[in-house]
Amino acid sequence: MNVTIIRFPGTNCDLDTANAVKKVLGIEPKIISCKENKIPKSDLIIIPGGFSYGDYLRSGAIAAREPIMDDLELKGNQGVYIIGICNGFQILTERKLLPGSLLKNSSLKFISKNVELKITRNDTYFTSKYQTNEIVNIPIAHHDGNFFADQDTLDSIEANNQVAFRYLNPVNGSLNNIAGLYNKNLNILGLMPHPERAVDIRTGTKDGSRVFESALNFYST
Amino acid sequence: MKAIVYIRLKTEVLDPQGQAIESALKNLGESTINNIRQGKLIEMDIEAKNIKDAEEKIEKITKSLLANTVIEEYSIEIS
Amino acid sequence: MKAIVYIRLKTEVLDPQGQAIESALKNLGESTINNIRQGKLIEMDIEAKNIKDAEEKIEKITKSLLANTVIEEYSIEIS
Amino acid sequence: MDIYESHSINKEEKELLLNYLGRDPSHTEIGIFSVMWSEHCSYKSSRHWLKKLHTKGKQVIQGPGENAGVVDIGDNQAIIFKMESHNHPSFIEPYQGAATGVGGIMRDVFTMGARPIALLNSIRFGEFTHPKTKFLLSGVVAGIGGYGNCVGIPTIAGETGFDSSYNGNNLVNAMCVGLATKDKIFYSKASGIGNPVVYVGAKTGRDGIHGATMASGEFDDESEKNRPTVQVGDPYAEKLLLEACLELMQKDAIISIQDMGAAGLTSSSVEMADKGKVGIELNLNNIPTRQQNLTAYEMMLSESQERMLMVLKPEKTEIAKEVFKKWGVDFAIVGKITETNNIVVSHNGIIEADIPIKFLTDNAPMYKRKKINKNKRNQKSQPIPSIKTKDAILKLLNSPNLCSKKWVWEQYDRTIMANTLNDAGRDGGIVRIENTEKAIAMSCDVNPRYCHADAKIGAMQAVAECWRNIISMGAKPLAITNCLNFGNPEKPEIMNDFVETIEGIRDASIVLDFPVVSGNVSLYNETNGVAIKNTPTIGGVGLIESIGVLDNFGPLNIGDSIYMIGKKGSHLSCSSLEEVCNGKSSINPPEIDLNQEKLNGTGVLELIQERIITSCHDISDGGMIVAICEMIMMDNRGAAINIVDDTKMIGELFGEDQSRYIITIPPERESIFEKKMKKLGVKYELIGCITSSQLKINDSIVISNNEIRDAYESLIPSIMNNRA
Ligand SMILES: Nc1ncnc2c1ncn2[C@@H]1O[C@H](COP(=O)(O)OP(=O)(O)O)[C@@H](O)[C@H]1O
Ligand SMILES: [Mg+2]
Repeated sequence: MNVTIIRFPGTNCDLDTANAVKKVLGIEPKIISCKENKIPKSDLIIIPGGFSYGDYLRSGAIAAREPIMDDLELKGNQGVYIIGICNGFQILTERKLLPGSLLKNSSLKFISKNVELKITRNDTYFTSKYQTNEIVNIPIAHHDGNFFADQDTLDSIEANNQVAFRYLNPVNGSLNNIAGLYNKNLNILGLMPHPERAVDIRTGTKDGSRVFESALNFYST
Repeated sequence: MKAIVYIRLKTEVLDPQGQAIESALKNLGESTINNIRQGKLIEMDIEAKNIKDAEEKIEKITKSLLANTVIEEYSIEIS
Repeated sequence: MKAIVYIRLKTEVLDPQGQAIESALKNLGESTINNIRQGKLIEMDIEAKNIKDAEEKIEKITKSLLANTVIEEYSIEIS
Repeated sequence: MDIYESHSINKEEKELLLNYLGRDPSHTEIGIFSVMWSEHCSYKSSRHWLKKLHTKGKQVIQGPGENAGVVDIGDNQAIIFKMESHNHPSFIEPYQGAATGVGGIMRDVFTMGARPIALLNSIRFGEFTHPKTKFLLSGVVAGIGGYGNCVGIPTIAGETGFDSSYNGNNLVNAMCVGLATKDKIFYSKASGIGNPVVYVGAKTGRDGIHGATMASGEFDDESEKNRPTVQVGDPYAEKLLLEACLELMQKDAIISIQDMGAAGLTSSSVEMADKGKVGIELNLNNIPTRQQNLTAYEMMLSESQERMLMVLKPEKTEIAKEVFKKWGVDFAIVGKITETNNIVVSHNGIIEADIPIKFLTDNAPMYKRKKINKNKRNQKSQPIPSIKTKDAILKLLNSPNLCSKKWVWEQYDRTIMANTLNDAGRDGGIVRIENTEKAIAMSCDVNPRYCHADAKIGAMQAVAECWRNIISMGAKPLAITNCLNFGNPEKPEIMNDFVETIEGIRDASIVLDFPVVSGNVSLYNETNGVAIKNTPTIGGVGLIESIGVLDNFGPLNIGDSIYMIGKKGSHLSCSSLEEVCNGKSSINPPEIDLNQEKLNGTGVLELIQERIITSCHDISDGGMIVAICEMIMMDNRGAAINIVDDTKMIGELFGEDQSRYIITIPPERESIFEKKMKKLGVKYELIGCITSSQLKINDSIVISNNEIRDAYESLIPSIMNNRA
């Protein structure tokens, strides 16, 4: 399985994500710079967390307009699997590969803590190793994770069953407690929590591993 | 030429910053101020043949980068 | 009445946001735009007897809360 | 006011300067002298005394004098760390002041070749009720988080305190800890005549050219707004600078490297040249600038952030340039190393400054200021008002200094890098070293109440508390950094306290083998003649050789016995109880026996390493009962405590006697434990056991978990959420 991680200037979870992939899947992912023209052939592409371009203007806005994102969009449309974590999620919404937008947390403060999440469905590429309705514990660390979409968009997200994770309790003002989201085709996932920081019980929780294991599971079967 | 782009959250988008300012003012005893909303302004120098040309250019970069039209609306001023 | 407070960083204060936007535009091939600076605007409804009264009130809350006069300057518009 | 005075150069210093030069200095030269001879750069009041610190040990690779201290952690790895104050800037502009404080200390660490792995901070504000406190607290916390979170370094521990003495001077002390390869450490000593001097990082603007060092007749024509004294931090630029520097450090191109901190280009170039006993020549026309028409004076004094100066191997300049280009960071050759022993600055073809370096460094003024020992001790302790024990416990937990600081640390990214092993709210922070079994434990500590009462004892206690916190996490304490925050050193009683503080730190670090490897001094923390309480913040690091020992260590198990290590509590004067109940505290802190401290701590560490005990917490502010409450709240458990002699209850619960810990042990290991403690000669006492919920003392006092939690957690949110 080929995993590619895209690094933008200001990305800071690239190494953590690579380590998690290595630890959980035993696969050496490829980290590429957003200045490359093309994304190598990949089974899974990850846009990791961080502050791409300082998160200036709006989180993820500048990164979403990088030329490499044309190739990502193309691959996304072809069905390649893509995960955007935290800033990666913001980049994907700014690129409109996922609906809605991530506003400032309603507290207006950065929030760093472990949160409980509910797995909405386990029939996707990213969640087959979880149970539907299972509650898991994964850290968040963001300033702009307050999911917003207009009513029509929100209705269609719900109607299409595109919500991947919901916060069990409200944390940042997200509509419908949305913590993670699929595109309509279910090959693109964006999520605010950091599964790559939850792959070793010594750091508090291992509940994030299964995002990666699910992907591998799908690949090998 | 100078250009300013004013960017505001769409009315239906909640503005927690505006709300926070409003409640801070209420705490300070200021109750005659309401409906506070916070937006951005982006100023720049632009080289262009004429105002129209400049306007077009600014419109283009605003749509493609400066504003996120899912949540924001904008207006442009050139001088 | 409606009031808008425009808040800008003082000219010589570093504006990392403006810089980042400028270099993003350069990367997108837009080289005729320079000296980008980002500021804020805060809009509100205000009840006041007259414009002067409103202006005084806004000035007061701007100084005490809305603007950080150590690094920012502001202007007020009432309509 | 003449130009010297306006640059804070006093009459004697002016004479000295003129004598050295034998001519009138240029304006730029006056600027250079003023910053290099400032307290901040020259340590003129403290230099003499700092030499007395204990700085040696077999773990020490580099003590004070470099950008940061370096300790050995085996396997060709080293930990590089330092703490620095940014008090004044954060009082003027809390967000940016705190943010740039974090940025500055990070550069001190990565300039030596270390990748930062953790941040800590010690922050202090005025009374809770003071009108500025909320504003300062929220700005400082957002600024610390805003910078560290963006660069991507976890902020894992610290302390937050409140006291009226900080009403006019809040403190922001930031600490950074980095990991380096032992044989790839970079120093600031310049060498190689003719080698290029290279500037990298953000462009230079007029930031931070301080009013006090510049106001003068000829400069008044520029308007005030052109001279922002506040630097704005750009953590994004820092992240790129960090990655670019670390990448270049792999390429054997750097001879010496130094961040531009206080006094920017001036102090970095002077220090590099001074260390190498060489001269340096700068051509300011090559400095990347943000604005046009910066004068030589402005460029030399600018404190724009996110910049570094390096001396490179000439043949590697192109390689270096490529690295910085790749990361989008400015790179400019701005001068060269010379054999003159002078700093020579030219701009537009004019020599703006030409000064023998030693005049700015070794020969800078140094004062052995007058000190008077005003013995404040031995005031009678005040009677503790009669208050029900239960109310006292809840009142303490709900007091500004002892309450939960969750509101603060939830704004700091603590999990980035995915190596943080314990969550905030414990004794300090622990991060694992990637790809090893090792971990580093860290803590920052000081109790200004004790330091105010007795500078020397307070300083010893600060070192000891830090040591204890590191032990409580299962780590072997290695070394410390410090930030000595004091009032005006020209006041003899403050100078006296400063000197006693140094003696206290020295004594404690000798006995505990906990040497000082870096630090910082911040004086003149005074407003309208009111000085802050002495605040010598101590930041320590310790090593956990094998994280396996922590596997069943930490969370409380129901049924485990609770023991106290050390002697029974009784010392109530100068305690939190006194302060919280009486509104003030007496000037009589608990004594500390450093040898006892060492014995108890070493014993506890063995208990953890041999996996005999299941959890540990040190006893500090608030005494034994506060420590127990903190432990049970963390894991949502209860405790049943027995105090045999009811009449001694208050002293045992709230006494702040030193060198003590609370530990828990499964009953079946009690006998091994007791045998071990007897053999070591460590005092201990069984005080109760862990239960499923509520705190019970002698069956007569019962406090529910909700009451405890509410008291502990509600205070800061209730005040802070009440604002924009
Ligand atoms: N400014 C801060 N930054 C990070 N963590 C903090 C801060 N203030 C307090 N904490 C955390 O809160 C906990 C309690 O702090 P404190 O009472 O000072 O601990 P102790 O008395 O054990 O040294 C510790 O885990 C500490 O790291
Ligand atoms: Mg402690």
